Amino acid sequence: MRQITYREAIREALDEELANDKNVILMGEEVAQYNGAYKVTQGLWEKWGDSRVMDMPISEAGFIGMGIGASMLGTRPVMELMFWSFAYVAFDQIINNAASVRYMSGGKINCPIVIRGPANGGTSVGATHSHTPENFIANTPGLKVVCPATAYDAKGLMKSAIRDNDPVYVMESTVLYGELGDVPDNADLPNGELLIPLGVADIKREGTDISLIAHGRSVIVCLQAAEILQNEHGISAEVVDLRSIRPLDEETILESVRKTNRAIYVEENKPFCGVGSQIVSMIQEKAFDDLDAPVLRISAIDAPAFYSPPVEKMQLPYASQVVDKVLTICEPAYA
Amino acid sequence: MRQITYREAIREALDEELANDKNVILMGEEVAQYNGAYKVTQGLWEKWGDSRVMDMPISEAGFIGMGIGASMLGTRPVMELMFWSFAYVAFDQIINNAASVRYMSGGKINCPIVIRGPANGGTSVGATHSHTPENFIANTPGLKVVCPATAYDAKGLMKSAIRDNDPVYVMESTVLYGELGDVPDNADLPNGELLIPLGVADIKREGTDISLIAHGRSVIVCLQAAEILQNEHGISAEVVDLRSIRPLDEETILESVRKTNRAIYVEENKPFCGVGSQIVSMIQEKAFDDLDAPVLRISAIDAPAFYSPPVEKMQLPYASQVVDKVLTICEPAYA
Amino acid sequence: MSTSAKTTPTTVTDPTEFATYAINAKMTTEEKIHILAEMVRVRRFEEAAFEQYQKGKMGGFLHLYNGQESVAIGQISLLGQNDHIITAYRDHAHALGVGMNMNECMAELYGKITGCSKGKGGSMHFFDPEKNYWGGHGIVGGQTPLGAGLAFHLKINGQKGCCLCYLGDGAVNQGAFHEALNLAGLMDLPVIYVIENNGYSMGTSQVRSSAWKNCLAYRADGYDIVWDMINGWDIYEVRAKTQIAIDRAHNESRPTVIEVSTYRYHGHSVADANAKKYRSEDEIKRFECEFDPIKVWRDRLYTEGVLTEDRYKQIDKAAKEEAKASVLFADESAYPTVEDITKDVYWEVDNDTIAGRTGRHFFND
Amino acid sequence: MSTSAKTTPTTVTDPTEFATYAINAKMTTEEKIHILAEMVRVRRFEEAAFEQYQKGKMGGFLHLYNGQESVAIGQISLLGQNDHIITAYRDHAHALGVGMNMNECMAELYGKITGCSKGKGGSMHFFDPEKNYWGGHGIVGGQTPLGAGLAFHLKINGQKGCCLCYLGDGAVNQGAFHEALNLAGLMDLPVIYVIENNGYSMGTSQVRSSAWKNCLAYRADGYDIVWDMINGWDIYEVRAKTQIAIDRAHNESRPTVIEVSTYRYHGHSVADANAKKYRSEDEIKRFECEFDPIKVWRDRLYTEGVLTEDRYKQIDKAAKEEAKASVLFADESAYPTVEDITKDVYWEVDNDTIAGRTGRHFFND
Ligand SMILES: Cc1ncc(C[n+]2csc(CCOP(=O)(O)OP(=O)(O)O)c2C)c(N)n1
Ligand SMILES: Cc1ncc(C[n+]2csc(CCOP(=O)(O)OP(=O)(O)O)c2C)c(N)n1
Ligand SMILES: [Mg+2]
Ligand SMILES: [Mg+2]
Repeated sequence: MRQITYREAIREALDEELANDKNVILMGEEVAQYNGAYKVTQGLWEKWGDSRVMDMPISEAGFIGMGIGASMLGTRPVMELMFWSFAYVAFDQIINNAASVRYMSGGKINCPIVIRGPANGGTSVGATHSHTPENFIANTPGLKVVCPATAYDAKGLMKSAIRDNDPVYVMESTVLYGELGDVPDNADLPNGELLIPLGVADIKREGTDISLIAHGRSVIVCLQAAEILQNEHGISAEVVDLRSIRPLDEETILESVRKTNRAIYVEENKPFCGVGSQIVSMIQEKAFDDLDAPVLRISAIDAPAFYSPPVEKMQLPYASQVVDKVLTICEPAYA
Repeated sequence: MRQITYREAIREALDEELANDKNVILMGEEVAQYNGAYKVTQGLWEKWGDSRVMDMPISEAGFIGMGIGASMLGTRPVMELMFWSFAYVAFDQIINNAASVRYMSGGKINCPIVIRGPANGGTSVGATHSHTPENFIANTPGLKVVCPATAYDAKGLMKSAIRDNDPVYVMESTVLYGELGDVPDNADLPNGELLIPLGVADIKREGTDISLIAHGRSVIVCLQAAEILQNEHGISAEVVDLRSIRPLDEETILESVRKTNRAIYVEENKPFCGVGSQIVSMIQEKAFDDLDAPVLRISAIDAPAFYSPPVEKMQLPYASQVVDKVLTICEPAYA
Repeated sequence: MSTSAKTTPTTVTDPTEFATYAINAKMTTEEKIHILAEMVRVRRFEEAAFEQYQKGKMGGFLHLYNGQESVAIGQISLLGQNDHIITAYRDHAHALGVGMNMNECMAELYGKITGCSKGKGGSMHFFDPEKNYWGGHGIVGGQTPLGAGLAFHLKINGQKGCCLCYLGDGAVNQGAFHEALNLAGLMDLPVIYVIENNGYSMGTSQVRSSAWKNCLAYRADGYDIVWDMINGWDIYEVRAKTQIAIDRAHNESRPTVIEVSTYRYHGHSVADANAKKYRSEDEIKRFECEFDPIKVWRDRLYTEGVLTEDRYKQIDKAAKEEAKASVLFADESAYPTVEDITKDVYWEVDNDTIAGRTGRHFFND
Repeated sequence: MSTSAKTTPTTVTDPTEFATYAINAKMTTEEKIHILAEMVRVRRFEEAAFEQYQKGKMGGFLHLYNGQESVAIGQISLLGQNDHIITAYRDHAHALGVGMNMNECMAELYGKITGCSKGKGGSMHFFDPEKNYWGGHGIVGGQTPLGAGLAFHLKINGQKGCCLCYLGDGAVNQGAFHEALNLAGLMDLPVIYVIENNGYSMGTSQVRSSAWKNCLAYRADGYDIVWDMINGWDIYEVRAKTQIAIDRAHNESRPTVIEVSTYRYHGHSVADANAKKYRSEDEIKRFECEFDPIKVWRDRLYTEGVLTEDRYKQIDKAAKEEAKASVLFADESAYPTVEDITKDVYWEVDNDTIAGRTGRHFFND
């Protein structure tokens, strides 16, 4: 299959949706003439022009609020946050206006917006620039949140997010932007395009002994760990990628756990009330009798993000850490 | 013992700490001349004057950021958010500056601030005014969060919060402000004052059959439920009040669960990644073999806060709901 | 106008002069009387709401508009098909002004399912998008970027229209407003920010909450946005000066910031126990006597000879009856049910689409 | 000054005139040379950092100050014991200017434990509170309320001092800045906001990011705050006009907003691949040739006859050596360890107090 980067996959999704619906516009800091701080939107301003791809001043509350307001009349803005960390200066617009306006109007208004951008650590940009607010967003009824881990998912989920009539917040990863992945040509697809529904998890690797459940870049870490577990310990790990955190595919998670009877959640989120806490608490409630061991978690080490490159690497989940954790609850086939 | 309201208890704490340390100042919208939107600060401006109790414009990011800046030089601002819901317009200051400045400076700076105000639903003020962000705050390393459920705790925790050298965010409840509780006169206390350390949970009622764990007003709901469970079903429920969410007293929680072997978390937080999810996931991990049933949760019904008074009451945890949930995992002694 | 503010009107405000502006000169008698009737409707609605609130029929807050009627009603009288409005939580007058009926508004205050927001919004959150009314917003200043967004939609779709976005004198100190001003100035948005300056944000007078020069609207100057001041009690002035801003929006796609001097008689909300503490009884009286917008307009129509006392009584009676009927309607309406709680959260779920049925959207249990 | 901005200086900027201002007239030769030396130190440090960054010795961003040296160095030369400074992420010059040594700064860029923030902050987060330097802040505009807070502390403690709070031309569009301006104006805070206008926020020129009249600093007028513009490449002008603001802060406890025209030679950060796309090579060259602050000042000191070429070479050599030594120091320093991750989060934990030992503070496992 054709291979493109995660970055290109998102760009294709944006480009196709700009073509698909004239109400779709892209907005954000440096997304147009500069081609995007992380080059996700490269070439789109040139192709679509000022009326569809717009640079914004450094006023996240202002332009996101503006996008929300415009969406109430039918515009479908796809708004880039250069980093999701900057969401906090716009948090009232993001958490209050976008999430509540439909509800408080008794369903008279809807808010078909997308906010997208990277939400990850691991690039040594320090505490204020390394937030992963997927748990805050997913806590908020009215919002949807999606965290693609591969180019394929990034494209398919982004397109669905843009077509969705509710606010969908897509959290990407600067660490993944350059990663290649299989993404079919539209010509090779039965429907001529790649759409992945929100709310469907994906088994990224099948296994029988333990479920490694994750979202975002941690999925990649789990896949690496699964490889080591298989090769070095004879443990067959299943890797479940949530892809979409809200809506959530609980069934796929539970099915996996019912099969493996053991699970670990892996995430870059901070531990206290991170996404993992929700998934773990759900699993123990709904698969209590299927569990042979407590469901464990690996999250970022619980401190603001460390700048120092080699130390920050250790602050976030890594494969051998996952392997070690698995070994605390799984019998290795060979040791 | 002397009975005062939760509101008065907080006021006493503020008053005593204003007396105790001249660096302590109160800031907020309407806290001075108006006596506070909820009258918590009544009389304090009259007593302490403009230099200690200060009204602020409707600029939460501005004045909270100002308080953080002043705290770096040694001022100890106690800042009122008229509602914690308004934290979102100041979220960058609250989550980034206050939580990270110590870390990013390698420990050279500290930030001894308190932000306090009500964080609760149940008063029919609609979705934008009914947020309970204790999970967001507790997710954030560098911050501390406290949710008192009684007048006694409110006073003792508030005083400790103000003396603490880290940012402590105190979440009160407008519903509890008028509730009376036993609060000793300082004269009757061995040390002459009431200080409750952060990070110590409180068994509000002892029991043997199930642990009802909660924070904030839900503690009161659990106490009501425990009474019904005892009287009508012969079930002895232990009620564990976290009081402080971060730092957290895990030992007291685990001890209770090891005794009762069953637990339910009750909270006004929304369910997805609410505080309950963290506690439940912690319990199943650390007391896995002690559990006779999955640890369950009761949270607010998962939607923005409903305005309509009678409906909103049903959106938040209530005693009979807790009772019903308990009965799904406990055998009643008599039915 | 408010005693506590240093503001002075920018122009000599001779009402007879404003009466000669085209937009006013061409008014028919019925149009003039309609404006009066609308103001009276608002007043009677608020009074009825106040009464029922005192009886415990409502929850939460109730922010009344009494004293400010000429602002919303005068301005709304100018709006056309592509003109939109959005405001803060003191939103009943704007709702009634755009043509919402008292029943749905009163029922909303009661939290009934027949309310304009199905009981989900309450006093602060009235909406009627079909009438170009986008709420009713509770977070101070939070609606100001939304207003820019409504204007932005008009602009990028080539519609000749504008958005009137209201905010209070206290709200000017929210950062979001300034971000919105910069966007409006930079992107040439047809938005009109109307600062309803009633002299106080809760218990805080303008001098205690804001630093300013000339007036609050003058902050717009820093963004190269045209600004103006209006004596809000005078319908002719409100209409004349607002029309200039509307024309600017329609014809030049340029924003305006208008500061309207006005006054609220009630406390910040009905529960404001201090309503008479932070300002004198005299001050309130003076406004009620000299600047009550309904009286001022009624008397002008008397003077102009287009209104009779009988007609006024009729108008007043009709408004009272409409208000009374709305109380009855609200009293008799049903409350929403627990099942309604998870409706109106997600469009896709409400519309039972495939997306709405895929994955879990709600997380209790 | 920047070609893309409509701004024009507020006064005729005859440098000889600014030289006669008391604060400049009384400068000793050594003081003048010290300023030059500091600017050269900054330039050489940035160059060394750039070189090491290219070699992959650092992570994340590196925002260089080349071209802007006269702003931080000129202003810091005026500060006394109770004067504080705080800035954004382009913070190396301010750090060196207050007297931090290159070793701790370079080591911080490397993420070494010997760095000024123990490797936790990186390029954007230098701090030295003992030298009244409060960072180094990465969120655009986020430092502006903190700056008001430093000034607020001085004020309520009766200390005669001020806070210089820096921000960029793009940062003026963050709401927090406006909230801070209102607080500063309302509460009479001795804070000086210095807009370092280098014409661009990343790839966006001033005309594309801001709506304004006269200049960006003029927005202060709406808050009744005195504002001024400075040609930033001229040390005499920087000092003369900044001193007026400092005096205002010290003597009247009133804020000032100063806009300084300046220019950055490098891209937004070192990783800015477009650095030469959104502005012409010619534009960059012109600034380097005509307005380079080091050259301008050096040549002035030549003209004044207080500096010899030899002395300049000596200064330059010393700066280069200091920079080189700092690279060595950073290279040889150790990285922090995993155990360091949970240090410096809570004061109470770090100081092993009872509060720090009560309850769980960290939640892995
Ligand atoms: C961000 C935020 N902060 C505080 C409040 C509480 N609050 C509601 S209304 C109000 C006063 C607003 O005054 P003003 O803008 O003058 O409008 P008015 O009430 O006079 O119409 C305050 C402080 C809020 N709703 N939102
Ligand atoms: C709230 C926020 N939004 C966006 C960014 C990303 N960002 C960092 S610097 C910058 C440009 C700032 O330009 P300016 O204020 O002119 O300062 P300069 O870089 O020119 O010194 C942007 C957009 C950020 N750090 N914080
Ligand atoms: Mg007001
Ligand atoms: Mg700049």
